[in-house]
Amino acid sequence: MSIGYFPGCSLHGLSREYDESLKAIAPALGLELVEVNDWSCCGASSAHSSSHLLGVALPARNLAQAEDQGIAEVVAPCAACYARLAAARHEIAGDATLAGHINKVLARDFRNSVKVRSILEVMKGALPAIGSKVTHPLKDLKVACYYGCLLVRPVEVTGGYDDPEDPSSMEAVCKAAGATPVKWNRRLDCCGGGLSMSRTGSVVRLGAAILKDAKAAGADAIVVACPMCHSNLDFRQKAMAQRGAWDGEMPILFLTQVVGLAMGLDAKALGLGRHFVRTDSVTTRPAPVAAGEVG
Amino acid sequence: MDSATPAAAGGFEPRITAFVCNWCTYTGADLAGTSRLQMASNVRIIRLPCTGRIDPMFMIKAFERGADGVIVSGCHPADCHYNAGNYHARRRFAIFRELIQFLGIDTGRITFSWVSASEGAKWRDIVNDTVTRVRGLGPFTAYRKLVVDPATVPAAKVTSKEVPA
Amino acid sequence: MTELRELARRLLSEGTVNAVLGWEEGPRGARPAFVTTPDGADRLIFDPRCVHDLASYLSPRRPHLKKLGKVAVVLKPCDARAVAGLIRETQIPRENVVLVGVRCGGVLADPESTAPLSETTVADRCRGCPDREAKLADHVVGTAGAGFPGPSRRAQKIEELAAMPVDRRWDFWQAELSKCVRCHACRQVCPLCFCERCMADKSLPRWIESSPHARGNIAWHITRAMHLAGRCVDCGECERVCPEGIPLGLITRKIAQVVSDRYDFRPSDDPAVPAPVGTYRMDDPQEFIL
Amino acid sequence: MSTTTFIRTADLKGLVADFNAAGIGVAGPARTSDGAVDYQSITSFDAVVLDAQPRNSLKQFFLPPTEPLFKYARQGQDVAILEVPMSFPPRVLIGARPCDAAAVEVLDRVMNWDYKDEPWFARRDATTIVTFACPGGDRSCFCTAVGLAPDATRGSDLLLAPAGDGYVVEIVTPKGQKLVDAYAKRFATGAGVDATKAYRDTARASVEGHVPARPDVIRAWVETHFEDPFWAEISMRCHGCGGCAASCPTCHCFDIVDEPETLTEGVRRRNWDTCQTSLFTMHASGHNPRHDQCGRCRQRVNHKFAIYPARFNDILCTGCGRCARTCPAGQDVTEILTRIVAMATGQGGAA
Amino acid sequence: MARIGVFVCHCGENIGRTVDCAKVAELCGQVPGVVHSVDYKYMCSDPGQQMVKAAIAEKGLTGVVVAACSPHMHEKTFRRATAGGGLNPFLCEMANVREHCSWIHEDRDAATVKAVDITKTIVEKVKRNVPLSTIRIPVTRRALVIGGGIAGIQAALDIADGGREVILVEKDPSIGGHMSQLSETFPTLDCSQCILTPRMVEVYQHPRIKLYSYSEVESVEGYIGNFKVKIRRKARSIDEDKCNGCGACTKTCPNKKIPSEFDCGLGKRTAIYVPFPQAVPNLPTIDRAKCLLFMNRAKGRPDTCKKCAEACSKEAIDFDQVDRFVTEDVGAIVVATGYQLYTIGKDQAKPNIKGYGEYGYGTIPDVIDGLQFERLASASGPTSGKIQRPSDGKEPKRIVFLQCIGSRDPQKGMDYCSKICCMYVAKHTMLYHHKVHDGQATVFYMDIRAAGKGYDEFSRRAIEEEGARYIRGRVSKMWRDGDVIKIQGFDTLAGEPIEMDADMVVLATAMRPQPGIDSLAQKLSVSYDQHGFINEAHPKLRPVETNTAGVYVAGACQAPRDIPDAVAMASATASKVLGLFANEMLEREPTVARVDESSCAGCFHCERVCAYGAVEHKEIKDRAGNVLRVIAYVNPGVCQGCGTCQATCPSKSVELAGFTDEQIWSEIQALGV
Repeated sequence: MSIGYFPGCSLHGLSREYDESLKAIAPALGLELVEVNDWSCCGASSAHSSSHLLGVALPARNLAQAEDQGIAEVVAPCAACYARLAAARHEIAGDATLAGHINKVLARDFRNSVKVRSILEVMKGALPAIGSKVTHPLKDLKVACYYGCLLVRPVEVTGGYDDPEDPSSMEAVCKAAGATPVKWNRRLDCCGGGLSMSRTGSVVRLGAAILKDAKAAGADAIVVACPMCHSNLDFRQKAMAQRGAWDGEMPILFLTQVVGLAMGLDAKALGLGRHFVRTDSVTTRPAPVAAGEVG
Repeated sequence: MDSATPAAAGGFEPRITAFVCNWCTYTGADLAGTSRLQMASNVRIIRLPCTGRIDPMFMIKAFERGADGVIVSGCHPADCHYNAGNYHARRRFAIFRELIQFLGIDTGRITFSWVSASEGAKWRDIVNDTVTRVRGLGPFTAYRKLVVDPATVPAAKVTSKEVPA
Repeated sequence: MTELRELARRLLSEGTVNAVLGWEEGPRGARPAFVTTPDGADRLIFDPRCVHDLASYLSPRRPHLKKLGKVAVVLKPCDARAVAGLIRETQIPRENVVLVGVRCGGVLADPESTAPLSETTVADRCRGCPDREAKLADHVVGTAGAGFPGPSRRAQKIEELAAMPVDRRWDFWQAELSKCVRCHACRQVCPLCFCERCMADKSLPRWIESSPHARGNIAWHITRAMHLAGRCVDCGECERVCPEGIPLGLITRKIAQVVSDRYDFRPSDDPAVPAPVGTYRMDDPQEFIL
Repeated sequence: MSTTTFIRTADLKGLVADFNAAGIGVAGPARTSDGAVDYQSITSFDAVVLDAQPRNSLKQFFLPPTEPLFKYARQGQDVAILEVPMSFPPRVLIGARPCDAAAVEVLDRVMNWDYKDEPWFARRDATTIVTFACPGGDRSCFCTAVGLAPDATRGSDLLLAPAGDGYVVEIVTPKGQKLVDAYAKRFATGAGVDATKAYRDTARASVEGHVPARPDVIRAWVETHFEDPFWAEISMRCHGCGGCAASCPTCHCFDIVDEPETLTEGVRRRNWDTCQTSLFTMHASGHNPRHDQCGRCRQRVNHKFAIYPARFNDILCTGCGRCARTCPAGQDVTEILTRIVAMATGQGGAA
Repeated sequence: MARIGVFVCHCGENIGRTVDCAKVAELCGQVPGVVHSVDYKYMCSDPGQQMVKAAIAEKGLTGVVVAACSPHMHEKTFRRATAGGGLNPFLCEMANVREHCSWIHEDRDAATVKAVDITKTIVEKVKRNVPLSTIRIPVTRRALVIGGGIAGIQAALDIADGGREVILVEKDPSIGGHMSQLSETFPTLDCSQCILTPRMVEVYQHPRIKLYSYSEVESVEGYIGNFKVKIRRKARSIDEDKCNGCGACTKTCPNKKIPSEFDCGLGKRTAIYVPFPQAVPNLPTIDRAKCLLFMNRAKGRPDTCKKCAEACSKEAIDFDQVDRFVTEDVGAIVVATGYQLYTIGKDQAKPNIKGYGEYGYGTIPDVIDGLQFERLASASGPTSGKIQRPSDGKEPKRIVFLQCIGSRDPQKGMDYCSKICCMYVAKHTMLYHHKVHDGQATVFYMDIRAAGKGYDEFSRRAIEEEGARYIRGRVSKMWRDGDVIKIQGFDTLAGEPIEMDADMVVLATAMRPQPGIDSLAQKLSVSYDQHGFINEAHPKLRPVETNTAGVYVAGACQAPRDIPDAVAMASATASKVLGLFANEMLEREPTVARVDESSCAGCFHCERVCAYGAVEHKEIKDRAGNVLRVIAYVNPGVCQGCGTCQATCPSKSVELAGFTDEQIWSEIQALGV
């Protein structure tokens, strides 16, 4: 299946490993990623709080680019990008005046025809493919699936591909990869989002609560699907330790990396070396019994 | 109250026949009266128990009798005094409206509305808006011309019964 | 055809029915046949000239046919929709009639036609008809062609009319309806116009003027269309019999479209499905009501 | 009188133009929007279609489907009758068929029976019927069985039959003569009647034998077989739609209705009616002497072939075959008459 | 020929100011059929009415038109005057030239023209009016009460005490309803069972009350005064006549682990059980879904167990009992089916209700609802009134109450306020503090709605005297952390987020109508709102009537109600029923439809559109008794006169008296030019 790909700035910068790991597993999942031409900022995480029009127009521009390319649906791996693109699509669809205004601003005839998918939604759709491609099931790996705020909410924008209060798709993907999701309480809590730089204190407090709860639930690692969450939980673990809020080392994995590992892909190819918190505990686990291992 | 003011002397004043239910719109029109809401005087109300009682033939007959416009009004959905008369009427009206539109009658000549017993002001607006709209559409001569009153036909000039003249 | 004749012969000789209503070869093409003896079954035919909706003969308002007692009637899928209407509206008890369905892939426009059935000769109403056999029938015989794809010409004509300015549409219909001589053939032949006394014949009060002038004519045709809303089965008989050639199908089809669009209803041969007029949903669309 | 003259096709066109110029209405068989041929108003002879029998007959030109008779007005407890101004402008019917022209004259009998129908005869007087000899009919034609023929002159003022580059014109009535005289420049000497013989013979051959030419036998049988099961048998397929009567050139029944226009005023009109509906004979009491279609089908045959002949010594049928062509259920008058003759002559009975 | 009298009223200046009444009278006098046309200052005054009466006598009027105010104002007055003049009252109609003319126009000429039109319209109508007479229908003076909760009990007792027989139908094995589950009641904290139980016994012993417990209404036919009700008596598997209620059977039943409905799942019961000790009737019932014998039978295995039958000295156990049906004739029906509580679980019957994922969809064991708390607090409850949490039986020291769960929440639940929760939560905090002296009750609330006698005082007492901590705000999230429940919320008064630990959480969940209310409502032809609450006929003026005559509504099936409200409604329905039963015959307006039997084709479109089931099938037979036709017949006792049938009838074979086609046709005709 061919699908439009909107990487967003994080996947070309801070979270290159997310981009690498997604591209690494995409062929196995039958996904052909068609990058949106000349994509630009999606507007997260500040545009919509300064100007509503800008907050809609920026993602709309990217959707318009995709539309011109003949892309029917686009996946935005970053949860913030996803939220902006999907929210813009939702708002324009429900407001003819806004749609007209946006067309004027973009100076083109934008039909708002491009569907926006989250990485979770796409992976959920690819569950059978994942199941069939897993060669190295992550047996005994206990993972805490962390959704954060934007991945499944609000339903009006997401279209309700998962329950906004009790989601299960990430757990399903992890299970398909052979891992064991733990039951824990802070799956949908806020990690501090875009305040990582401006209010580090808040991020430390919120992030530490998440890490602690995951640890208490017995998780070996936390799985995320958002570069923002990743950096707040991974990069900020040191700051948390400095401030005495957290004293462990919890590997934070992208969902794409989890799937990649289960497919037997090389840790390096999946960018696992780029994390601040070492991921050895995950990658160097005793090799599973080679069930249908391909050399 | 622009729409309530009769047009300039000699101007066209539409004749509007209104079919309303007894419990909501008729009472709403009563309320407009007790509230002294001034409105156009072009409308003549015919009281029915329920919109469910309103047969599309009433509207056709009103046009036949020279009405330029028609108002049909009753209880809001869920408010029908008789539970469901307005729901049945709504289907009937929807089909009727599309039918006459298809046959070339401007549906601007018919106002369908729900006016409750407490909506005196809404009734006034419905009346004024309909009068203004129908005034804009002009007299419904197309319908009146369907049958030319023989008595109004001037006596034929040619009375010769022989051919050729 | 043999299958049909054998079945008819059996129904008559076993005494299941007193008559079989079908089609026969008449002086001018196919025509309705009333077979009352087993030997008469050999008169029966079915081919694309059998356009007539025989369901009309089942109306209880035909005392001279009521005398026949229990009958079997041969039905195309469209005719079966009419029978379903008669059952739904308690005009005939289902058990009082034997329904013989004939598989149908479309009929010609005219029972006198000698042209082979083709894309060009098929009756316009058959274009896009999805039904090949009557689900309501007790027996189904024959084989059916594949049918013909829509849209029908009149669907295109309806669209064309809908796109006209309203006063030009008025002119179009006045030109057509002014031809009407109010013979009421459209009513007489309609399987679902079964009233004991038609509203058009009621004189106190007279909602529909009986004179064939334009005013009486439009009142009549509006009434007919309203009464058939959600009930018309598209057997095409009204338009076929009109001695003035008025395109009555445009009106009934337009209403059928409205009913389908607004209430998601298409007449079927299932008598248990309630008609859309006489029922309602609380959330029916009401965009036209202020 | 039966003198002849000749008119070239080009002059025929010119003649219609002359009528137009003189303000004389012209009607003739022409195509309708639905592809059929109807007698209707025309402005050019080019529109005339001669090779198909028109769907309608000529009776509408003399007995319109609806016609106001007078207007009434209530004043207090009284009612005033106001005359309706009627005008009967001159008109020429061109391209009439002999069977349709004859029908008009058949109807003159009943229209001048117990009273003289003024509008009928006013229109008759104002109208000149120019008939074209019939080129021949189909299997439902049987004019020769009712004493007419494809080239019968009955009811026509002029009868034209094709010959060469024009038509031989038979002048049938003084009214016809008057027309020829008034537009003499359009007429010329040309071929005589003999030149049209082959045309006439072909036409005659095409309609003969469809019904035995025994109107007397038919009348006698119908008069004596009121309760015959034959009627029940043939009526089964009848829907009572009245299409036969509407298209029939001789069915002339009408209904009279008062239609109010306002509270106090209204118009009395007469409208076409038909014996094929139950309402036709419905009594105010609710009793209906013709309570089913059996009686109505019988009535139509009875009226045409027994009652009318008894009263006017004329058959109320010109054999045009329209009822058979128009019937949606395939009822066929030729079949009915043929079977009656067969039953009457002992060659068959009710099936 | 009609002889119509027209009486134009000036209404003092009200009409006369803008309408030239004399001119209206003069012009209407010229209308054919009008033989008398006058104007007068006050037609409704005694001299005005005398004018009408006198003219009827002197001019031999056949109809009266009063051009005055709205018929809603004075139609009754003038119809009475017309009757006083010796004419049938229904030959009088009003032309509304005040509300619909003089009061809404200023142009005197235009208003006068319009007044003439209006009056002429009514003149034409009255010409075609016919004398009508009031319809009288017999009344079966017995009532049916559906639901044996406090509302049904009250209604049944009031009607029975009023001297009429009552059939009381309760779907559960015992009457008593939710009130029997409550511990103490606000705002007086009196024991619920102590006040309810005597009333339950009274019902059982009342000579005029016939109780069908464990029964449901199967079908309802008929109309006001003449209902025929079919009742399904579900198989209890007990011979009610033999059983003496000794209880030996329940003691021997081996299946003792069934969650008790009465204790809201907090206690256990046996498969043959009496729901609670004070149950009325005191008869056991076998729960066939849980009884070993019936479970075996369902699997096609031979009967086993039968311990209860062995224990029964009266041989009252009847394993082969089947559902029985009884039919009762009643003249009035009271619907009092009560409520259920909203569950926050994921699966909901209606798509618009979503449940609460943020509260774990009800998976945390120490999160309970208000009724469960009632059972915990009840002396007769599973913990004998000790407050113990379900998970481990510990006494919760920190208890948190959340209000408005499902109520006032259009996103996830219902948009309405459940009315009783504010009060019972205040009561719960008090009960808790009375029982757990070192405990702390915290309440999250949106508003406190304490309108009612003694209610606000009560809730203030809970806060100010009993120490409940009230936080204005919602809880956004709740999870289990070891044996505590973590609560995250927001204090909207302090403007800050709150996190706290609780040992137990009580959700004040919304009140909803009982499941199955829609099918019951359809059987009764009464309407209900989108939530399933039965609609009252008028929210202000007919609060306990429904839109079906003879069917009344009491208690929480109409809207959330507390006990005093439910009891007051029940007594109100009883007074309505007793009022109806005061006469042997019922009088009805004659505005009903009639079928023209000669032209009805029997298509029954009328039946399909009749909201009242007034259309019946009637057979027309010949002298030999053969059915010739089946046609429609409108039962005048049921018809309410909307006329939808008439507009629907294709052949116009049904006529609504007072609004016949001829009348409407003439009115339209009168407006013609």
